[in-house]
Amino acid sequence: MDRRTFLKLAGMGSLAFASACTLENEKNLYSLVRIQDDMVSGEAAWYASTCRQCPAGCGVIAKNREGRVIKLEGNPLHPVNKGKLCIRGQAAVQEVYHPDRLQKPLIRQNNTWKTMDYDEAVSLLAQKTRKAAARGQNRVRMLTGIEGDVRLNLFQRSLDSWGSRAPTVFEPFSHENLRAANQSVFGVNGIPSYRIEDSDVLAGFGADFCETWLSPVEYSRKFKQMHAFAEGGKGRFFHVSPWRGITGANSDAWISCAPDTESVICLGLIKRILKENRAGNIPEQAGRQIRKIAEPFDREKVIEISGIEPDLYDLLSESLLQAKKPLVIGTAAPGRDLHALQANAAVNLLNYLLDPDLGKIDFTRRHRAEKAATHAEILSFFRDLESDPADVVFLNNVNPVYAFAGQKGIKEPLEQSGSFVACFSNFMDETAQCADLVFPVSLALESWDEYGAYPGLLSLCQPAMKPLNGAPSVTEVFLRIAPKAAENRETAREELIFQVQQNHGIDDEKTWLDALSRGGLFDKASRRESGAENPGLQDGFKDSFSDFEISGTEESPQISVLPSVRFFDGRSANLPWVCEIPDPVTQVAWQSPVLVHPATARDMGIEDGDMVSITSSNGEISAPAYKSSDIHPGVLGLQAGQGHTEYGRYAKGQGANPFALFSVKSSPLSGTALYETRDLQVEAAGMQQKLASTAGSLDPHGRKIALTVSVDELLEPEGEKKHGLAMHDFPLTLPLPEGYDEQRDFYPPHDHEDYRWAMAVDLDRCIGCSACAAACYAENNLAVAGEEQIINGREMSWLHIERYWQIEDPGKSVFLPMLCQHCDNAPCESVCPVYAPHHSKEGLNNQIYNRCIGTRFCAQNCPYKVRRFNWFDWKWPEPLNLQLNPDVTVRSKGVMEKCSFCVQRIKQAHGRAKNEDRKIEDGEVTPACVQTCPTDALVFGSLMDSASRVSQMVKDRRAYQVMGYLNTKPAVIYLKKVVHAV
Amino acid sequence: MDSRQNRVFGAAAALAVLGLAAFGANLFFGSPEAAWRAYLVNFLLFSAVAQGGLVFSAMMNTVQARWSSRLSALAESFAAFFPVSFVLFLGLFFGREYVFPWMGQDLHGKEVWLNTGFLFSRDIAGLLVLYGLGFAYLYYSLWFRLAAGDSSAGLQGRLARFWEGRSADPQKYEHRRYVFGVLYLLAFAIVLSLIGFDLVMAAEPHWYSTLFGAYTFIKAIYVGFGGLIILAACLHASRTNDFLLSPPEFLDMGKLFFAFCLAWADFFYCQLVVIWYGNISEETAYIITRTMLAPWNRIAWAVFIICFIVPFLILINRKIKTVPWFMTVLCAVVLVGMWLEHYLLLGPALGNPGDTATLLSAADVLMFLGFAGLLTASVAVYLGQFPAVVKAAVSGEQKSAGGDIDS
Amino acid sequence: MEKLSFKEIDNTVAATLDPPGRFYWTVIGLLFCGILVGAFCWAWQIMVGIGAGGQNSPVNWGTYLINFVFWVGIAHSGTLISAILYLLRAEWRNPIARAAETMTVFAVCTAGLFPFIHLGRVWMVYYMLPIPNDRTLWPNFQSPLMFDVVAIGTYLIVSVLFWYTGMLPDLAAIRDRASGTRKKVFSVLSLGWTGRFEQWRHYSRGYLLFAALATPLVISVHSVVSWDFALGVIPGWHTTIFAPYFVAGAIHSGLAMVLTLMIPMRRIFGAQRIITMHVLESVAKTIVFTGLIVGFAYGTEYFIAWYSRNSVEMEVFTFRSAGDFTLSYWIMVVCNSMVPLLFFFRRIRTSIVWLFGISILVNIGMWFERFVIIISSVAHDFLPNAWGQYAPTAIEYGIMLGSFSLFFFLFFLFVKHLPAISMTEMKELQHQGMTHE
Amino acid sequence: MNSENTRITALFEDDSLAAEAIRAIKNAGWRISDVHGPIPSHEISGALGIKKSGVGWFTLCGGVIGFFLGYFLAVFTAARWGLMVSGKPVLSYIPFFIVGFEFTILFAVLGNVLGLILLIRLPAYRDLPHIAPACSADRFGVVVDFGDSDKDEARRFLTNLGAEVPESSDRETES
Repeated sequence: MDRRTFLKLAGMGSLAFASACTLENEKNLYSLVRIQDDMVSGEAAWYASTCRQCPAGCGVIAKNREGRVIKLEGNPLHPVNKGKLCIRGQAAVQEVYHPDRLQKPLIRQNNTWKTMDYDEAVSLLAQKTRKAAARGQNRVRMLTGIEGDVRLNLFQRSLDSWGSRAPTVFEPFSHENLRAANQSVFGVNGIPSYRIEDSDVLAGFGADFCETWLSPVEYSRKFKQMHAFAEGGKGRFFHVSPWRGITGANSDAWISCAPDTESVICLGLIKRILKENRAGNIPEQAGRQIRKIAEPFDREKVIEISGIEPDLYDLLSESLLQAKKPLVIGTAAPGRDLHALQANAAVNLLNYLLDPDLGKIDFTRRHRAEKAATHAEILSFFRDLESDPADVVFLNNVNPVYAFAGQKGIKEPLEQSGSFVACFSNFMDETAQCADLVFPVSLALESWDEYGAYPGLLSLCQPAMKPLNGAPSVTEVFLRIAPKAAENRETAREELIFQVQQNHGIDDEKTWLDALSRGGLFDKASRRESGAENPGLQDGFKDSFSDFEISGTEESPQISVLPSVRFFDGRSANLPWVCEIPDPVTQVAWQSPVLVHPATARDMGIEDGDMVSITSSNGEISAPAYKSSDIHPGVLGLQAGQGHTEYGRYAKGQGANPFALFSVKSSPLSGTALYETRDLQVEAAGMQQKLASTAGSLDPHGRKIALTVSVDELLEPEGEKKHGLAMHDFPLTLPLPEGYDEQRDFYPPHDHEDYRWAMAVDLDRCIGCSACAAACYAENNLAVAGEEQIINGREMSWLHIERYWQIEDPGKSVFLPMLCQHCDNAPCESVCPVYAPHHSKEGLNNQIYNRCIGTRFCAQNCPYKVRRFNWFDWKWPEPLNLQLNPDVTVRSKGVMEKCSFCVQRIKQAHGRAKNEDRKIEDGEVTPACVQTCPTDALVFGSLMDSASRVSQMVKDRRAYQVMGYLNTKPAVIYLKKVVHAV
Repeated sequence: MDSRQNRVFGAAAALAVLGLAAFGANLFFGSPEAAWRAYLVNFLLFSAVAQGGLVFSAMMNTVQARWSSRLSALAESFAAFFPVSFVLFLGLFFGREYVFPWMGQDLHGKEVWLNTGFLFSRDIAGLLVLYGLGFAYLYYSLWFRLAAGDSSAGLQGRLARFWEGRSADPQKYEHRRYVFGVLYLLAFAIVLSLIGFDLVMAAEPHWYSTLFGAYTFIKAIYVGFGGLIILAACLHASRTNDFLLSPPEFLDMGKLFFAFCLAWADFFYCQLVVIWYGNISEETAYIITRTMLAPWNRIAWAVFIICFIVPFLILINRKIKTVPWFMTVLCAVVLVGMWLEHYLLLGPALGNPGDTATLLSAADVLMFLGFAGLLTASVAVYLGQFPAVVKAAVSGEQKSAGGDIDS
Repeated sequence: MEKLSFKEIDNTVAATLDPPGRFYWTVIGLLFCGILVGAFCWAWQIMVGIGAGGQNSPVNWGTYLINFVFWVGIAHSGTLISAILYLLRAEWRNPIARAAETMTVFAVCTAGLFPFIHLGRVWMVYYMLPIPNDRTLWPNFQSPLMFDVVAIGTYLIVSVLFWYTGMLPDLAAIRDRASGTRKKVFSVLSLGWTGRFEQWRHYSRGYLLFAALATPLVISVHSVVSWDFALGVIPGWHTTIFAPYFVAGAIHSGLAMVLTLMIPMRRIFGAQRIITMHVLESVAKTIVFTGLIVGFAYGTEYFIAWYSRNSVEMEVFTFRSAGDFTLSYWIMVVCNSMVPLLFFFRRIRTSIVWLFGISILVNIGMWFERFVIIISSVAHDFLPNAWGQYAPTAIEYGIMLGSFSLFFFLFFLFVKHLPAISMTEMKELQHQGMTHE
Repeated sequence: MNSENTRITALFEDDSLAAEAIRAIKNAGWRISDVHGPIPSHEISGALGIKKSGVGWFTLCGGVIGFFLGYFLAVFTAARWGLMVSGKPVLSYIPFFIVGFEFTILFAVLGNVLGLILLIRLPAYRDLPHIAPACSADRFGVVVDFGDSDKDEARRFLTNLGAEVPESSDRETES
């Protein structure tokens, strides 16, 4: 663990004692009267916790300043995310301070909401449940999102004590197809984890592991372990899917296929493997069965059905055959039906054939997502509710009304049936709207809890600050309303400790506090039980392929729900940063446009921004069109997560909700849900909507901006250094004295004091997930401009993920993080009449807000267009302002701002170093963006320290400077993306 | 007087031959680079003097200035160099490997513009147009200058007799003179820009500066006026003819010279400051080699001082402009300065780089004198053919009502 | 030119100072309302922030700087006419010199407002002045904007002094014809000028020097303005030809504005015998000249962009002529470099209607030239991902209206209250004429 | 001079007339105290033998001072903090020239104006009442001093020279 992590951990305290005494102080700001135990004013305290934005369960450490959490970072010790976070994890903190977060329980009385105290609410619930329990079996039902074991147990015990069934766990992205496939092929009803990092050829059939699939941060990291250029090579990754998405953009070849034909392609591959007897040794008769299934799918047929590029198909099959350590991962994305199941089953078979003992699939380390019930079960839950209304229905942190927007029979039972619906939710979302009691509970950052991403992993949540709305945690609520279950434990903490002692064998205070301060028990879990036998092929697998009908390419347009790295299943859609940061692929913020293939658009006669209305028998949505070559012709793609009708000011009315088009029915086969969009109609609505796009052209116009290099080139010996003057050939001019050349520089070289801060960006590692951007918003108090102002071209992002597609050569698509380059010859500086921007002694391009008078000349003259002007006084609706980082100025209207390399962190490091009378060490300063990058694409350090990682990377022959021919000598040095000559 | 003319002519011709000898010697026994470089430089400089000289007349005619008609008469004599200049340009063809360093380089698309065939055809066309218009203007201008019924020998006489034949209406001639004057000025601006781009700027193919064309023709006017002053002053001084200029004429001429000295400096600074401030390698390298780094930086300073500082400080003074001999010296110095300036622009690209010996050699000086001789000779011939020009200039009596000098 | 006795000249000019009628005051009133509109818009913008305008990233500069450059351009003809043509002894300048100078003074004032309007934090503008302060913070004299401060400041001071000095003898003349309060006022204004030859001796020398100094100044000022752009690295801005090109353009627009103002003025004041057709014709000829220079510059820019083979440069210029701003671009080309060529025809340059119409067109064209240069370059500069769009908002139009109102307001006030035609110089002109013919 | 002394302003239509008159008067040994006119005139200045004005020196000084002041200001302010911008040298003389230049012009002009004020001695309202208004319009006025005795003779003399001599124009000089 590097030094900084250690320091941070040393800083990590626990509120164990502080929060024991629950005295109310509103807003719970640090007051001089009473300092909490481990709080020093001006010093950050870090509390380890677990991110609950999605079922992945990454470890976080929360930065607490003066009593409030102002920033989340990944917990470096946590096995899942190893210190990294995704965009949603970074934005999670906004949930706490959300202006629309409910402050008190709301009870519905003749269709108006009345607030009530928490105690009233609790006693009301207690009394309702008591009555219900008295009235017999199953009078209390519960639908909950995935929780940690502690809560699930508690819920179960409580419901038990009321003589009711166990709670149903609902996740919109239930990955049930995957489970079903695993069940039928391997007899494992669960979701194993995949050792992507161990493979050399990876074929994905739509699994969007860079966006939402199972555990994005984890898999992004592992993906880059196999796919980043290292000692002379890099793995290959093929993405077979009707749409490209971030994951596809990171593949060596995106193989566009007609929707619902992944299984066909997969079977085609199986057929070929069997034909060439390349399969590992598998039981004779299994082989025969498989052969039988794959029989119909010879090359031509596959190509004809799926409409994929023949040579790409061959490439894929070749590479898989050549591969030493091939791995295939299944399909994903919500709103898929039987085909998804079959695709996953076929994928399993393929994996089995390629490697019969499934060495790269870890069946012991199973994702917690598997706990989710199938949608079929969810439907029956509501059907029961309709047929036989319960007395009390608990909804914990779920939003089925949104997730099943197109489905009849979800809303109604909640509203009409006589049952008393209590909804534990911090926001008035679509589901809460139907409840009788909306009960805000403390969020993960405010409460005692536990969430293990996989079995045997203890990952704790602890209050990193007191509940902003003074709400109890849902645990506490249940402890109080279900005394039998509580066994006279009163606080969530007691419950937690009790269960942890039982299940994780923590017996002494020390281990406990240690675990608490580190965020959990990790070493134990990361050791996977040896000798755990991997399951083999089950007989049942055939069933998946009975009644196998091929849809293939259809004429009628199809709608696909695309996974969104920003909104997940829609629960993040209310977080301003998530909305403000544009989607990395479309570069559109705040809106969810319909992706249309240019050809399709031409046929439909629509242009970018034309409203497209999509109607199915279940519902209608309309969204602006966005022409993109990243989607299969004939398919319309719409990202999941937006189109809320409630859920706070930032979510309400933004974008469209594709789920509104679907209805679900459970399939006769293996109980997986079937999604239907019957009689789908798509037409141009004739209206216009300006796209809130933050990007101009996606073509680099050959300006030496986002460069790629092929592996083969890199294997050849390096040619002599460039020395030309113009765009076609220019040298790397480091922002150091040696970067100056009297032949080409009017200005004499200049030295720096001890440090010359610089950043290296390895484009080969950047996957474009935009987590860095979010981290920057959080760390530097960036303003949220809002949809309208983004349309006016006034986004405020200091760090922007730019995407440069080479249409003719998709393999060369590059995500390029663009931030202030801190040039040595920064064009922005000298044009300022008042020295507001100038060159610091350590090479930073300082921007002095107080001095700036807003001539905007610097922004005009910046070739990288990274400067942002405060066109207005931006607003932070209360209490969002409580999140602001006290170490960073909030800029007023009329001043220019831009990336500062997180100068506040540099200054801190200076302070530390000074106290300890030493120089700042390499890696001691990490700007927010660098800290959070899941794939370590960003490295920060001083160029004057020749040992620093930056200095090392700069020596890499891939190193170049964006538009280096301008001779601005940027301090952000990019490393060319390495591509396979496809 | 004719004898005198001849003497001048003879001397000039001798110089020319000397220069030619130097050229040949250098070409065959010395370094051909240097020889051709000198050829190009002097061609550019003295063509510029001639072209710029005629500009004076055309300009004054266009703005209908009254005070300058006698000087205009002299200015027109420079047109006599046009044919020579044209031939000299054709001569460049034989030295193309030396004067076009970009030949055989990878030009990254520039080859569409930079290829000898196209270059010569367009520049030849340009020069033809320019000189053609020049002569057309001269023709109509002479009509006003030559007294009718002149029976003297030479072109003057023939023209006069030719005009005798036809009844001309001054209005029409006036108008044509005006039109051709304007056209000449336009052609001057465009063609000299072209020459500047093709023969000077392109010597470093990667480099470009939008102002360079304008810079070239401003420079041409500057040296042209210099040459005119020298000519006028010499005639004024020489006792053998009765050509005399009034102090105000010298004064105004001096003022104009001063003005274009400033303009030249301004155009130089306009390029320097922009490129200095941008510091884009593509642009800076050119300037740096020529102004900041040895050996050329010395020449740069020399040029700056000779062509700007000195004239500036001197010409601020009002009186000095009316001292013919002094102005002659000053203008001569400036001409030499401009000669150096051409070396500065072309040297690094043409000479074999770095080797200081190729900066300047005796041969260069001789060739300078040689070309100077050519120019003088042509002018002498012209004045010999049109004695009336000088005479008319004295009497100031002419056909058109434009003769009076305000003072 | 026909002869006028000194008396006639005095009478004609003095006539312009007769008490104005109702019409005059209505116009003044309307213009004042225009100023108020502008003022309100500005106040509003200061309140909510620059966002009230249409600027954005990447187009951080909008109509404010366009108008700034436009007005500075207008300001140039004055000094040109009164100084450069004075040195060149072009007689046709004398009748319009005074009006042109006045135009200069007021145009500079109007132009001077726009940098303030443009600023994000105008209340901090004093940071740009070299005021000694205890933190020893000084402005950055490497910044083109500081060059502006110095140059425009100088230009304002100089042109005001030049203007007033030139007016002295006329003020005295008015004084001697006038009576009552006007006499008193003009006595003070004319500083007791008596036309004593001792005075003339210094005066004419001083005036000559004034002209000699104003000439390089006027050239430097617009060069400096051009360097606001040319010193940047932005394609379409960073080009060496800008300084001379802007100067020519400035004079171009300035002369056009002179025509636009003189033609109605001579009509209203019946000064046809002073501001003769010959004068207007000469202005028209000069416009042809400047128009040609401007056209030459357009051409060169294009050629070099093409010649350079630098894809960034080429992109900008294709974008200008065929991109989102195509219309404005062709307006600029046609109005500035083509329409003026019509003045080659005597019939056109001697027809009041044509003169007036074309002068208006050139003014429009020159406004759009600034629009094209300032907007289109940054809208499509180096980073394709940052390419953007720009359209002015109502606020910006309001402020623009205000600026035009302000200019004409001041000018109209002037023509009725001070000698709008230089009597002295007219007399000198006549006097020369007499001695010459 | 003695107390009975008359001062007559003779008005001429044309400066050449006035010039001749001036010479004549001089020859006649009378003292010309002053000449007024609506415009400057070479002839008259010639007749009066007026030399070139020295205002140019003020201008020159102003210019020189301005040039160095401008450079000094730029250098001084840049040197105070020595902030580096765009990698340009803190004292970058090439752009500083612009400041120097503008200051040159500014101070040259100020010098020029100062010179005029000092030399012409403006503002001066003292002798306003005494001058003939016509001199600012269309007449050249030559003011001549006479001994009181030969007043009428002078009047005749002047009228012969083509001058109009308004009654009003002769007045007693108090001394």
